[in-house]
Amino acid sequence: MEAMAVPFERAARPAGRRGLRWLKGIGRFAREQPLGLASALIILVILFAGVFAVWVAPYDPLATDFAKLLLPPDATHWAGTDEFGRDIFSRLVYGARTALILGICSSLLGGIAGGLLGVTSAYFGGWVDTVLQRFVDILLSLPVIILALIVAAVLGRHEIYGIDANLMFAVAIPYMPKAARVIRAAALTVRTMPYIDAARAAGFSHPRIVLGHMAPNLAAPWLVLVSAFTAQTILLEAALSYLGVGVTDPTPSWGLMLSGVAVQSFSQAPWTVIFPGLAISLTVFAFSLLGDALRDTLDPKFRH
Amino acid sequence: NATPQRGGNLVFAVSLGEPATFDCHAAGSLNVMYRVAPHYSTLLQIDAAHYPKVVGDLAESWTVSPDGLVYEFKLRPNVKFHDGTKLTSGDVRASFERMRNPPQGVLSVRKELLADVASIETPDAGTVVFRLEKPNVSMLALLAQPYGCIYSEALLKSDPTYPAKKVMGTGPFKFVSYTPGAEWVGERFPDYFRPGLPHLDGFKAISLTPPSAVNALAGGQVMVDFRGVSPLEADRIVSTRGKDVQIFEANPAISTLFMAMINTQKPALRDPRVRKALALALDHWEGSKAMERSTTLSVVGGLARPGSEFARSNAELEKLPGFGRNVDAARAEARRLLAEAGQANLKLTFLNRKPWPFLGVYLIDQFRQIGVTMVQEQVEDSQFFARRRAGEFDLAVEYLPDYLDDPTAKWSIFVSHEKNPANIARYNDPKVDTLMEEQSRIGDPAKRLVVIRQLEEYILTQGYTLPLFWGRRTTVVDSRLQGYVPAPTNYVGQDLSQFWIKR
Amino acid sequence: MVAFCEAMMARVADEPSRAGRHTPDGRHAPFGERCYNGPLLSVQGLHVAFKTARGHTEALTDVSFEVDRNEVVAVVGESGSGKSVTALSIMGLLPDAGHVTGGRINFEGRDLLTLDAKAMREIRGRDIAMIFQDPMTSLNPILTVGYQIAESLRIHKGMSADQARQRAAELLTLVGVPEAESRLDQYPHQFSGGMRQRVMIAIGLACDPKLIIADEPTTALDVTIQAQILELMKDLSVRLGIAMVIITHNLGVVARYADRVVVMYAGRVAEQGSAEAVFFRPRHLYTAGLLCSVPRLDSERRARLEAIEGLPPDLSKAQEGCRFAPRCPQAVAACLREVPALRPTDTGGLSACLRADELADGRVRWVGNAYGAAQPGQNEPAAPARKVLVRVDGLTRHYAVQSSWGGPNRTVKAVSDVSFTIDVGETLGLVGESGCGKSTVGRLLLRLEEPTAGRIEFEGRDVTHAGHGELRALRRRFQVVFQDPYASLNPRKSIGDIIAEPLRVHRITSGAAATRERVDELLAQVSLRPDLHDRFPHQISGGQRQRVGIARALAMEPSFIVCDEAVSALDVSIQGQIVNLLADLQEKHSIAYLFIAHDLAVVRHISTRVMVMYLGRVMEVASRESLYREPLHPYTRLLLEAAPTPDPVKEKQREAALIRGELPSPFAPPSGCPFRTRCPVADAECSLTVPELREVRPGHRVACLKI
Amino acid sequence: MPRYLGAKLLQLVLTLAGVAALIFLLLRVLPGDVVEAKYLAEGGNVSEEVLAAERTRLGLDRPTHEQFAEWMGGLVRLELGRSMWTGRPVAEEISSRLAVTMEVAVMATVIAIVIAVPLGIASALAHGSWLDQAIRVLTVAWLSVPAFWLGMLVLLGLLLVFEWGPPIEHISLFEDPLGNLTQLIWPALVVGARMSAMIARMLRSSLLEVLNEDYIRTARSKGVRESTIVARHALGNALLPAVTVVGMEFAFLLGGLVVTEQVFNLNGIGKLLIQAVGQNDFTLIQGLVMLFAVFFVSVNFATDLLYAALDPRVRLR
Ligand SMILES: Nc1ncnc2c1ncn2[C@@H]1O[C@H](COP(=O)(O)OP(=O)(O)OP(=O)(O)O)[C@@H](O)[C@H]1O
Ligand SMILES: Nc1ncnc2c1ncn2[C@@H]1O[C@H](COP(=O)(O)OP(=O)(O)OP(=O)(O)O)[C@@H](O)[C@H]1O
Ligand SMILES: [Mg+2]
Ligand SMILES: [Mg+2]
Repeated sequence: MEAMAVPFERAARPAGRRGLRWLKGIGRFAREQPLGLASALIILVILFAGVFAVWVAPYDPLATDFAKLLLPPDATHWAGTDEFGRDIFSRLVYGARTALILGICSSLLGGIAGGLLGVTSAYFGGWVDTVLQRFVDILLSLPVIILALIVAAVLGRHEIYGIDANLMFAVAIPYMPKAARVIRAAALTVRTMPYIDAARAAGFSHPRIVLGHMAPNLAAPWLVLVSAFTAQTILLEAALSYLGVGVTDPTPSWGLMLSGVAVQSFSQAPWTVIFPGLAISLTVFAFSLLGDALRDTLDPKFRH
Repeated sequence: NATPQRGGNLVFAVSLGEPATFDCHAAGSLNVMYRVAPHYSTLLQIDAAHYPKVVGDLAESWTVSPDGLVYEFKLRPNVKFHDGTKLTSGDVRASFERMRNPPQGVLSVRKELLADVASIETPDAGTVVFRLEKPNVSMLALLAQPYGCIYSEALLKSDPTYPAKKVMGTGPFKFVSYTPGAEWVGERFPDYFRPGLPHLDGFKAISLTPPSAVNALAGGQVMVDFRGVSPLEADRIVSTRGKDVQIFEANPAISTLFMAMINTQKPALRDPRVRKALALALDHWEGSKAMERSTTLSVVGGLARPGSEFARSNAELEKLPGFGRNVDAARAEARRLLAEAGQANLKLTFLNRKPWPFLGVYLIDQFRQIGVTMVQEQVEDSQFFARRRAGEFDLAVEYLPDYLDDPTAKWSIFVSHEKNPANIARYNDPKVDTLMEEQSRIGDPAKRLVVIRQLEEYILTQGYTLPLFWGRRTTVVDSRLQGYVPAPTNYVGQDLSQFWIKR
Repeated sequence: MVAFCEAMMARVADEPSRAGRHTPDGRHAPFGERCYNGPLLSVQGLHVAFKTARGHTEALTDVSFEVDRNEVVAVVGESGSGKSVTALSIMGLLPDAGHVTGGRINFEGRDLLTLDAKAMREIRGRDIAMIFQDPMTSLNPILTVGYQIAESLRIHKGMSADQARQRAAELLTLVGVPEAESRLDQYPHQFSGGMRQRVMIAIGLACDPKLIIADEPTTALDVTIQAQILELMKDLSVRLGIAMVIITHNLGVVARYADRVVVMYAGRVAEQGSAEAVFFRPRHLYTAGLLCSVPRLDSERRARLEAIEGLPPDLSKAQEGCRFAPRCPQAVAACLREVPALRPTDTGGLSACLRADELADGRVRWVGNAYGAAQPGQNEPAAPARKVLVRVDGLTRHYAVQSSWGGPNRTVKAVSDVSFTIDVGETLGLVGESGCGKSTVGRLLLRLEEPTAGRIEFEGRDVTHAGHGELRALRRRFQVVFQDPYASLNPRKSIGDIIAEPLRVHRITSGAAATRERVDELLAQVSLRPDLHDRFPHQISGGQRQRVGIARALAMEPSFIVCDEAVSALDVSIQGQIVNLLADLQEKHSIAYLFIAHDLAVVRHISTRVMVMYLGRVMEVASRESLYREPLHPYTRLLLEAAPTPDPVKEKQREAALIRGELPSPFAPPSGCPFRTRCPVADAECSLTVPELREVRPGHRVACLKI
Repeated sequence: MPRYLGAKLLQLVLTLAGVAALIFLLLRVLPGDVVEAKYLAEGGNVSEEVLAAERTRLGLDRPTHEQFAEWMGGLVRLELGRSMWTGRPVAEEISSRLAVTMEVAVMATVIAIVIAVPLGIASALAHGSWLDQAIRVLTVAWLSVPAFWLGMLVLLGLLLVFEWGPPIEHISLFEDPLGNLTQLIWPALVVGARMSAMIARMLRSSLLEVLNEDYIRTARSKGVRESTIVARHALGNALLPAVTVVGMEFAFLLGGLVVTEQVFNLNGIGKLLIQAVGQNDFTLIQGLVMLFAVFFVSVNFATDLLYAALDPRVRLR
């Protein structure tokens, strides 16, 4: 149904510059996907908070104040204080940074590695495909959390700029096979498209075809995938932190804020538990909705 | 206090994980002791109510020769094993021999404690004689170690590893069943040698995660978790159970010290000025307030347990680096020392185990205030110990849990690294070694105390370690449960024979 | 589960306008008028609009026509002209985005647009049945064929399961499915495409409907199967007295089967009338142009195809004047101003052309395309420079196909022992039914596939196993143009990039400016304006895309181009433009083509020699004249006869020459001659030996034992 | 068919062998082992020789390839070895805990299906309406809540509001089904609700896709009632991909319960894994990972078979 509407209607329109096209695309997205727009805005706000945490957060997230332990929310501490007298709101703001850096980096890492694996697998086929697929099978036969848990536990901690690089790997590795699966399936379709044959017939090199011709056409499923991964990572990080293999205190992390002492102080200090939980839920919610909206916009046929 | 009533089952939580073995000789872990202790007797024991007084368990009476080399114990008559056989001195000797010189395939993790024993003799079925090579002021306490379970000689003969798999002793309770991850069940041993004991019909130790143990206490599903809870958790339990629970506090501290050991092999930390600066950064007194609410570690003290015979008064303590009340001055001094040492921008890591993230939080916060940045690395146990031993850290957590306050065993980790690889600060300091040796040989407690104080002060001024906090034990006990004594260690009084349930 | 669905649906069903039928007056037609004498179906002033992301699209504007009892009416028109929307509006099955915004659809006197959902359901399937284009997707894959046929019987006739089953078997037999009884329990995937379409027809016939609407019922099928299906439908409609609306864009089909023709253009009816009238005396310039641009088998081959230049209008924009005017070579000022109404013509039909009268008088007629009318025979290959460019020997390609569930791995012999040559500057046409291996031959030549056996020579050099470097050099010499104009251009690259990339990669031009210049030159060569440079493929039309594809191929200055169904997906009017372009380029650059197609007429138009394939083997190769005038192989003959020509008189007199049966499975091709199972002259001998390709006449080679 | 099964099984075995190798190597990447965790954790002062002796006893001092060969050899004989922590056979450690996990997994799946199917159908049929939007947003929202947080809130809620907590001692399903239910229904609800959101979303999108298929139009053109169209024509086709999702989710659940078991203190294999990881009990971790992998591939295999049974297009020959 979509196919028939396309050809002539757009033919008459002047192309416009690239930037303009983007703007128009965003405008269209906003009109067609109000929920997507809302979620994008939420993400922007969180992103803003994370990036400019230094200015947004009223307090230093690490600063303890032993005179102000477990204070309920008030005008000075909007979300109360925790068991060390640290300002919870500030920790939430900085926690956004942790969540987003970890979420985005590990999703990108897993998405890129898996995507390359998938597209290579699909493009070359044959034994390359067989070997890579078996490898993917192996990784895929373990639940994400199990794999992440074991990898995180095995690798231990290695912080770079306040972000645990090993944790990033631990989360990215389980995503790799998933991305490889989805991208391979999509790439198999793209692979049979005549324009790929045309590129081969034009004598282009394999890397040029894979990266220059196939990859851009896989951007839609890939973006959707990565936004879903980002949502999942935030949940996964929380779960891993809860299990004790995630982020390490005192790095502000939403997941961490939900484990340990906070759990036990629920009835006395519910704010220590409620706010981080809400922060996680809201962010994950926004990323998931955005993923949905992207999928609907970029490629209505792409569902998995 | 009413008269004890017979009957009832004690259901308690064990929130420490699963036992690796059932053998007391091979393990000192509380997760073993809480489950296994009710099934065994020891030769001597430490009276929980009058800690650290040593009383007899299987031994009815004993004499020590004036030169301190011969210890003779008279055993109680009519002690029976759970399999019905009678306990003789042979069983006691076999058990201690097993600890001292474990046969092939048997592990004894504390055989060093009995290093001074030359031989064990059994002149008759009711007498055991320990001959020492040299006198040891702590010998009785060592023989009272709660891990010194007495096993059946006959069974050991057929299988020296039986205690690892099977529970059979002379304790007040007979072993019934163990479901890994779920519960450990014991029942009253009717032929227990103390008449009328135990009061309980049996006990059930339920395996719970720490948060669910608190939930279970709050829900009245367990009567006690001996390990204790934080005051915050106690509040939560009280808020749902009210008068149905009683709170016990072991005062002022239990015999567990948490420290941050400083790796003296790291270039930056080789400089005593830097180490001293780190010590000066700490404000124990304020920190204690934060720890007090939400953790079980909050008592300020030096290397000796506050409240013990070896501890110094607060006034004396305040003279040691890091314990002063004028924190601002101390920190200014710390910054000066750092600058002097050329380490104004010091960056450190703190290697920590899983359960105590707050120690890192505290340390990092304190160091920040003198311009030292630190990150905490919390890793799984095996990595923790491997890295700690390999010296792959700047600061690492060290802890001294024990049933005793006596420094001889407890401070052995401060002996030079080349003598004791367990010294993770990795320094070699003859002065520490000499003082350690010296204090263990002085019979006069007062004189000994002087040396001990000197040793403590020396270690702390050298900045080999930063004592953090001593453990506190807040135990929530169901009001119906009687006979609980909040001893200043987690290890003693765990045979459950004194407990009874009020109906 | 079912109960839940019913509850859910009760809500939906209560809304009377499930299909968006908003009648202007909202009045209900009186129920069941018995003695109704008017036309069976009458569509009056139908307007349909679609809500899309970019506003409203008027898909149908003022569409009116009638269908009488027992009559076969064909609706023809280019893609997007509103044929399917008309059909769906009648059935009340418009998609959610579509709305009838005006008009009436009377069926036996009742206005279908005013009926409620329940009444409409009763009409659907019982009185009006519909057959859809794609038999592969129109049957439910998880329900048995028997169930799907019996379903309407049980709904509308209240039959019991047994009765319905029995009747379903009868129906299957009626539509020519052998062993009907046993096939009732099979699933659609166990049927071939043609058989599925027969099942669809059986479903349509189930309740003896008064009208069948068939939307391109054979477009997805092969010529041979198409003929079978159409014959069947025609036959049944006559025998059972059912009126039919056949929607198609194949004028040959129209000529053969339709009594009356409705020509649509851009959502409006352009012309309607009897088949003879429309074909021989078109009274609309669009119809005239359309008829001219169809390549035909029955008349002299012209050097150039007529083509209607330009593109159909964008229906989401407001339309003024005659919608065809911008493309009409005879448009006058009035045409651009005035919306022409449908008026009666001298031929008894209706036309919406302002110049219909002048057409009738012969004062205006369709005049050729922008290239100017070429003289017949002008560019016949004069004295062919017989220099072999490509030589193929015993080319074979087998595919191992892994069966997903059960069964051993099987081999598809896609191409077996194919040998031919292509001379410099000539066009070899390659025809055959779907799946016979045409594309595979092309791909093997391009070295996009590795041959299982055989040898490919290019300019005298063996390139069968050319290595990486050699292949890279070779790629510049042979190129490809693909069928699907939507899929053959990378949607993420601009037109300029698409053409420039090979230039850059092969360092044909150096520097951005030179490249840009060359790209513009190439665009000009394929008659595209340079301002398309920055557009993306989705922003241009199908025909333009195909030109870009050709420009991309030309960029390498090849001496040989494989055109794999290069015009099959295009509308007739656009098809002519592309074919002409290809011919011009060949003349200018003396490029050789392998022109793959299944439309025999197009192949005849463009090729110097033609090769016919069947099940991976070459059946016949000959020069164009020789092959079309005197086909020797029984398969070629049947193929040529099965293709209907746009001439109602000839077609209606012609005896149907049907190829029996279906294409055998490529997994298990018949022994001996692959065609023997469907061949009218085959005998026992044919099953024993695979016939050699023999030269029967000079330059005319045939693989048949019976010649 | 047998040939296909053979090939498929061979592939499964290969995958499992790969998992075995992967996990074995992974666990030996960094130094440290169970012995240190076992004897040093209580802060004791255990001598090096004691540790060395224990390593020898557990075979940890042998070259890695020998250990690997031994373990793989054991796998071939279907032996998982003994837990390095407790010394009990790994199979025994696992089997005593498997029932709880399986029970929760099955209960959660059933709950998920019961919730998801009507939700998904309603959402698809009311496509574009406020109901659809609400279901869409709700399911996404539901998937965004961390499961352990929800579990925590549920537990604390029960405690604070009803002053009641689920039983902490395991109650056997066979001895006291009701008691068993009161214990396991909470984790099953938390997990099942989450899973239901996943399935509902899947079902919605596949049903929407199916409702756009040509054969649905065919059915409409026959005059079939909308309810019948959904129930007979669309649902069957839409459920096929959902079967795969359910299978996949169920297969992952065995391991996915890790967090939930921790929250609800269930003595299942998830909790066992956390414990094993904390103790570096190599053999136990390996055994558990193999269990997850075997379970996953066999459930997937079963799903494939089920799919084949349901979809006539891939029916077994
Ligand atoms: N679902 C839809 N949404 C929007 N526009 C539509 C939809 N369906 C059809 N149209 C519009 O209606 C017009 C007529 O479409 P229709 O399908 O009737 O063409 P057609 O003549 O059947 O073409 P074809 O030969 O390609 O089948 C087209 O211009 C198309 O843009
Ligand atoms: N990659 C492949 N793997 C397996 N079989 C294939 C493959 N490509 C083609 N085939 C099979 O080879 C046969 C010939 O295919 P080919 O595409 O050459 O046919 P065609 O004549 O071009 O058909 P069409 O007219 O439909 O394009 C078909 O039966 C097809 O199913
Ligand atoms: Mg159509
Ligand atoms: Mg083809």
